[in-house]
Amino acid sequence: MDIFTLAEANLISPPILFFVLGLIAAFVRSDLSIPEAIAKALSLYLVMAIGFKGGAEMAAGDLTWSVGGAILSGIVLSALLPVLGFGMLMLTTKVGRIDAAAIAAHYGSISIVTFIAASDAARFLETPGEGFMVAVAAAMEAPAIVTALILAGSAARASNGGEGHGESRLSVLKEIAANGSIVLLIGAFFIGWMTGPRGMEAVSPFFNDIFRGVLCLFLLDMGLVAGRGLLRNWRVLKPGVIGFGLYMPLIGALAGMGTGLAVGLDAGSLGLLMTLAASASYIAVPAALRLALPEARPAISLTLALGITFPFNLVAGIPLYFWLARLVTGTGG
Amino acid sequence: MDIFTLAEANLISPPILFFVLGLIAAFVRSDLSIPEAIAKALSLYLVMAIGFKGGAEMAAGDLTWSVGGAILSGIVLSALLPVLGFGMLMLTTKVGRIDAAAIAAHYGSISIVTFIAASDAARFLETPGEGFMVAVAAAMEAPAIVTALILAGSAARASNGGEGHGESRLSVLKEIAANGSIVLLIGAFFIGWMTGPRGMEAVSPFFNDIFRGVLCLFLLDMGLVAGRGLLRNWRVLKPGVIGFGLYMPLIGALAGMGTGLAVGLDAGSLGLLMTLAASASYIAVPAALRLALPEARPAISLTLALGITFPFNLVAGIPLYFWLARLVTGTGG
Amino acid sequence: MDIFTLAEANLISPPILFFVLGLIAAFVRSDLSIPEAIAKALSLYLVMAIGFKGGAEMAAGDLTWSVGGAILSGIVLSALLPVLGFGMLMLTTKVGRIDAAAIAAHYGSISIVTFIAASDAARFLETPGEGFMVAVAAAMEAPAIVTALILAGSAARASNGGEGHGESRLSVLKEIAANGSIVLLIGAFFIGWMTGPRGMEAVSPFFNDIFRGVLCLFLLDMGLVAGRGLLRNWRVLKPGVIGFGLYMPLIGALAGMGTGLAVGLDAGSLGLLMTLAASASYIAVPAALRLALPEARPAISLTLALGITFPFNLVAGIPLYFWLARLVTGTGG
Amino acid sequence: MQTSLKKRLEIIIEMPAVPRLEGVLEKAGVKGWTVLPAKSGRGANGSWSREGQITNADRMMMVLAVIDPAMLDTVLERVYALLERQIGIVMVSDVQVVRAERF
Amino acid sequence: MQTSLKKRLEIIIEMPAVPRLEGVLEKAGVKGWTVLPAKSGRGANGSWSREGQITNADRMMMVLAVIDPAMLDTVLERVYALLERQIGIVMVSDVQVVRAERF
Amino acid sequence: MQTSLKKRLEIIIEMPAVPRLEGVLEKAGVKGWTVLPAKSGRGANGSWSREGQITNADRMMMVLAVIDPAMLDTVLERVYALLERQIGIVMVSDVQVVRAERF
Ligand SMILES: Nc1ncnc2c1ncn2[C@@H]1O[C@H](COP(=O)(O)O)[C@@H](O)[C@H]1O
Ligand SMILES: Nc1ncnc2c1ncn2[C@@H]1O[C@H](COP(=O)(O)O)[C@@H](O)[C@H]1O
Ligand SMILES: Nc1ncnc2c1ncn2[C@@H]1O[C@H](COP(=O)(O)O)[C@@H](O)[C@H]1O
Ligand code: NA
Ligand code: NA
Ligand code: NA
Repeated sequence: MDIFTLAEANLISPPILFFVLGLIAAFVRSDLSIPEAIAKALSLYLVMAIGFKGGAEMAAGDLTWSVGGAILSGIVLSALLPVLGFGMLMLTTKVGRIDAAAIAAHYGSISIVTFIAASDAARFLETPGEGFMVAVAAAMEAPAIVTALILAGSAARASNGGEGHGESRLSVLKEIAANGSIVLLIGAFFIGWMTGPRGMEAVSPFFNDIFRGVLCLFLLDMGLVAGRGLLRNWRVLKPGVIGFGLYMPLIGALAGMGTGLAVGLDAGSLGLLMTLAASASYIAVPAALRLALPEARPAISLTLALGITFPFNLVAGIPLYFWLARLVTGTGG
Repeated sequence: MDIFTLAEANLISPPILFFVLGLIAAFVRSDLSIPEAIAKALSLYLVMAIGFKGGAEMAAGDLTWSVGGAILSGIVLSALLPVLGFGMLMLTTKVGRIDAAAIAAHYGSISIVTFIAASDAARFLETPGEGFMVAVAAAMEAPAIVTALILAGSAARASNGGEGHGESRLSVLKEIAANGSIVLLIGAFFIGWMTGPRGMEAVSPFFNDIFRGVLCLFLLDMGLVAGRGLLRNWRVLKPGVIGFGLYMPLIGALAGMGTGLAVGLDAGSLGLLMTLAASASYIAVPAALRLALPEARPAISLTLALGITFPFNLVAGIPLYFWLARLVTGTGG
Repeated sequence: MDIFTLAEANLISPPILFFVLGLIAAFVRSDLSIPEAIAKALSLYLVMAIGFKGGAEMAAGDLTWSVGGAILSGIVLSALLPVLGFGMLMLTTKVGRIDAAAIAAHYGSISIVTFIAASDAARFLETPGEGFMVAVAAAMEAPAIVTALILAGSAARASNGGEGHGESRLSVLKEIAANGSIVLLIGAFFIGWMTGPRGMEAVSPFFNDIFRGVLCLFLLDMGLVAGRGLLRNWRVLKPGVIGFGLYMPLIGALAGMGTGLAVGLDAGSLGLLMTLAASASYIAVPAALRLALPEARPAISLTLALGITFPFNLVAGIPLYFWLARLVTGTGG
Repeated sequence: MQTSLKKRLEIIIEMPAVPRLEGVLEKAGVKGWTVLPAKSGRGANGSWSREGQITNADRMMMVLAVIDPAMLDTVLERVYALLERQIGIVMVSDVQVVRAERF
Repeated sequence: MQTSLKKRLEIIIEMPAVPRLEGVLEKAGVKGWTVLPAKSGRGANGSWSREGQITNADRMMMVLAVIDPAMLDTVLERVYALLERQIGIVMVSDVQVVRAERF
Repeated sequence: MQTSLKKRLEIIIEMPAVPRLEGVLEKAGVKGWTVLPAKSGRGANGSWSREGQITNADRMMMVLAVIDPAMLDTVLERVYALLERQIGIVMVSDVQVVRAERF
């Protein structure tokens, strides 16, 4: 499959088209909107389903050393990518030290929604990836934040002090680890693993059959939210920052490709790791940073991650990463 | 199939019975209730599913001139029915000019929920109608409002003036066209059309298999809301107005039958067009009129459309319209 | 099947494991949470599905006298168990008269969620029980409250007096009978009965296929809510009261076994009746008691029913009751 | 702009008792009120939160009514008679409104 | 703690008109506001409730804006010009705030 | 009816910081508070809305606490120390309550 076939198959799939519909609806100022409770429930469902399926696949397959390698490579990526991102931002934009660290944290961490969309696309493109990639995704959420707090440096430390509301790095890590979507992802993964194929059979209509349809509804919502976020806050994004939101995913994906090849991932898993590295968090990290780094302006990082990088990855990045992953692993043309 | 068989098949179907259960629960003052966020999500799902299915059917069939004819006849119906409705109200009730125009707007426009229920019933009755009827439904939402604003006449124009909050007719039309349910209906229709049978296959468990079950839950909610609306506001409905809520659908259905026959619709599509013409809006039009015609009292038109006409169409109207449609098109016995 | 096989089959099923995940997430202070609107919708769906399925099974089977016997035995259990519970509480704990009556009302009535989980487990354990057990569940909701009001005695009556806000016992009964979950359960039961197998076929993907998956999500929520309730209010539960929350279900189950055997229930139905008798209400009764017995402190009874008895029944009680039910009815090994 | 002094009555009360409170307000002649949802809270009866809850027993609502000062005493007494037995609090403060005749 | 007197403007208004109200506030120079959802209510136009509703026509929202007393008259006049035609009420009361320069 | 003067403290604060604020209130000896959800808003940091959102980072909540006037200064200082670093505003106004001993 060449890259155009891949891109087309990705683009004219219902989930992506519903995302585009959401963007359009936002831009024509339609009042179409998904209630907050529903959006949250859809994301819980998707996280639960993806975790459970990953676990059930683990139970069906063999447990090999490559799992550990993949998880380790994810942690390294998450911990080191923020350094790169922070450097780029300080060099190429006028964003302040603290905001640069905050943005870098988002890009080192991962977007679980992008991962879910990539998993679906991977299945569609017939290179599904291994079940353990769910564990890799979970492992990549937190390390980036620690790095970012170190990068934020003295400014943050000073303000973390006084008045007794300061957060130690450990407590921030704890908070991230107890973040709802991570707990659910890991928990569902273990449940899928424990109950295996028999458990899966019992809940397959809910977790498998309707999955892609629910994803359509959810991506419609993400399109609406991304589009409205852009309309509302595009003024906070200077061109240099927008540029960062477009090339940083590519840098991340390439770094992911390198580490993924090093630990010997198959094409599907490699595509997923590249997507994870390329994606920017907008559930767990933004909330955690409001406590750990309250001086950072949330409008910049949220708008960038959700309004620029997420659509880019969804529409162009994912087919590109999977095409590259197939190419470098020598998977069928 | 004679009309009694049709009526019975409609009446003892789960969706209709859950609607009746909702009415009963409201009347016995049960505290049964569906959260607002859920009700909205259910309606979004149904609109999305019906649009997508219509589009996918379009992709499967041939594009003929009759599509254009059907859409045109829908626009004409929506634009002219309010004149008839307005005249009836001014002649037979004591409702004021502005309220009469507002009510007429509801009846010229369409109820997408009634359309969804009719589509389901049509499938049940084995005369499903064409996919393009979704486009007809979308086209019929707005024209009625323009007519109604003209009918409301000088009174409305005066109040639309001063203070700079006035709405030109064009901006009202824009607002209606950007109404969430219409954007979603049209968008899902095009997505279904673009992705065709292959796209449908991927999301069929979500958009097809569970559709009728979700409809049950939604109609339960509509029964509750219709029943409670009646209990709360029946005092604003004088007998003449209630009468209008019962015969206006029949007038609309007959007008729909005439235009539908003229453009050569099949039995199923004709039944759907009659239902559209017979139905009264209670999502898009009420909200738009609060801005375009704020002097109209919303309690009257909302209670009438949702408390009288919607139950009437659902329980008695739909089987009647489809029986008539089969009769006049000479469809099997 | 010996009790350990049963217990294991119950324990490593996805629904129970998701409940445990919810408990763990609450205890590690994760911010995982299901929006209120979603939790309510999930419970409505489950009640609707269980009622509908029960009714459809009734339509498929024969109507025998044992239905009446089962319903009667349920009413008797609900009316008399509170006397036992009240006595135990007055003897073994320091809880006041009014609080004891309130707690006893919860335990005489039933938890529809426990019933749903037990129905699912029963299917899993291949002793599904009869459709009419849904009617028994509905019949057992209210009687316990009347008994509890009598037990609360003069204290309650005095406060029910003055100021004209007093509630007669009849009006309390009416309120319970119009409680949303009961109306929905009974209504869906009759709809299932009326539409029978044909109706079921039309909505089976929604009411049957995805049922267990939805149950997983719902039990995750119940785990979260039960865990957080415990964390928040464990101080109000003295050891004697906690003990009551653990042995009262066993007493109830044994009483249920006796009456169930007397009216000749099969193993599955007997297991369900025992579960009903063992369960403690936390939807209908708590809300009704805030009006009928406002002096009772809701924190005690709610925390006990949801934080102690519900998890106990779910994890240990249900397999135990079904094992006993199979044993005493002499159902296969 | 011409404004006039009214009383703003705010009652935070457990949800099952809201219909009863509305009955009390109606009988006392209050012409309008608005019910606002609350999400969580803490008080003498412990803390509560709506997250994931399916029972209505364990939640508070805020009922806001703007009333004429002349009615305050009657309304307050009747509301308090109900509140005495239910969980909740009452607050009264001053507000200025336009269109005074509507309250 | 140093506090300063501001005016608390509360507007209960039907939802379809909220964007228009926000436009009015913005043009009048109001720097910030918060919109709170309401759940049900009663007034001269009858009673309403959000339970199960799918239309936005039939609901009220509460818009809360803390503004400088010097702006009150202008803001109130413009808001009232809008409110005159829509369903809703306006209340004004006194509040003390810290960080006075922000309002 | 016998009422007594209390202070009504209203804090509009970003959601991730609410638990921290509750900790501050508790340590300062505040006996009760209620958290009300907000739906959208506008301020110096731009505008926000909850429609369709899945992150809690981008939303405000309103925390309402009725406290004794004697506590006001201490509470206000501690709340302000937190608010200084988080997004949000604080308002104080007068209210009359019945059952004064409960606040
Ligand atoms: N001082 C207060 N300020 C604001 N809300 C309060 C206050 N006291 C109690 N509440 C609310 O009323 C509920 C019940 O109060 P209580 O009966 O004291 O437990 C609490 O959970 C809060 O939601
Ligand atoms: N006096 C009042 N106090 C509080 N809310 C009110 C009052 N009057 C009206 N409202 C609210 O405003 C809505 C519309 O009022 P009305 O136009 O009088 O029907 C009502 O449904 C209430 O939600
Ligand atoms: N003057 C105000 N009146 C009411 N709410 C405000 C005001 N200023 C700010 N807010 C709320 O506080 C949030 C954050 O304010 P800011 O930090 O100024 O962006 C806003 O989005 C509003 O929800
Ligand atoms: Na990343
Ligand atoms: Na019509
Ligand atoms: Na029981």
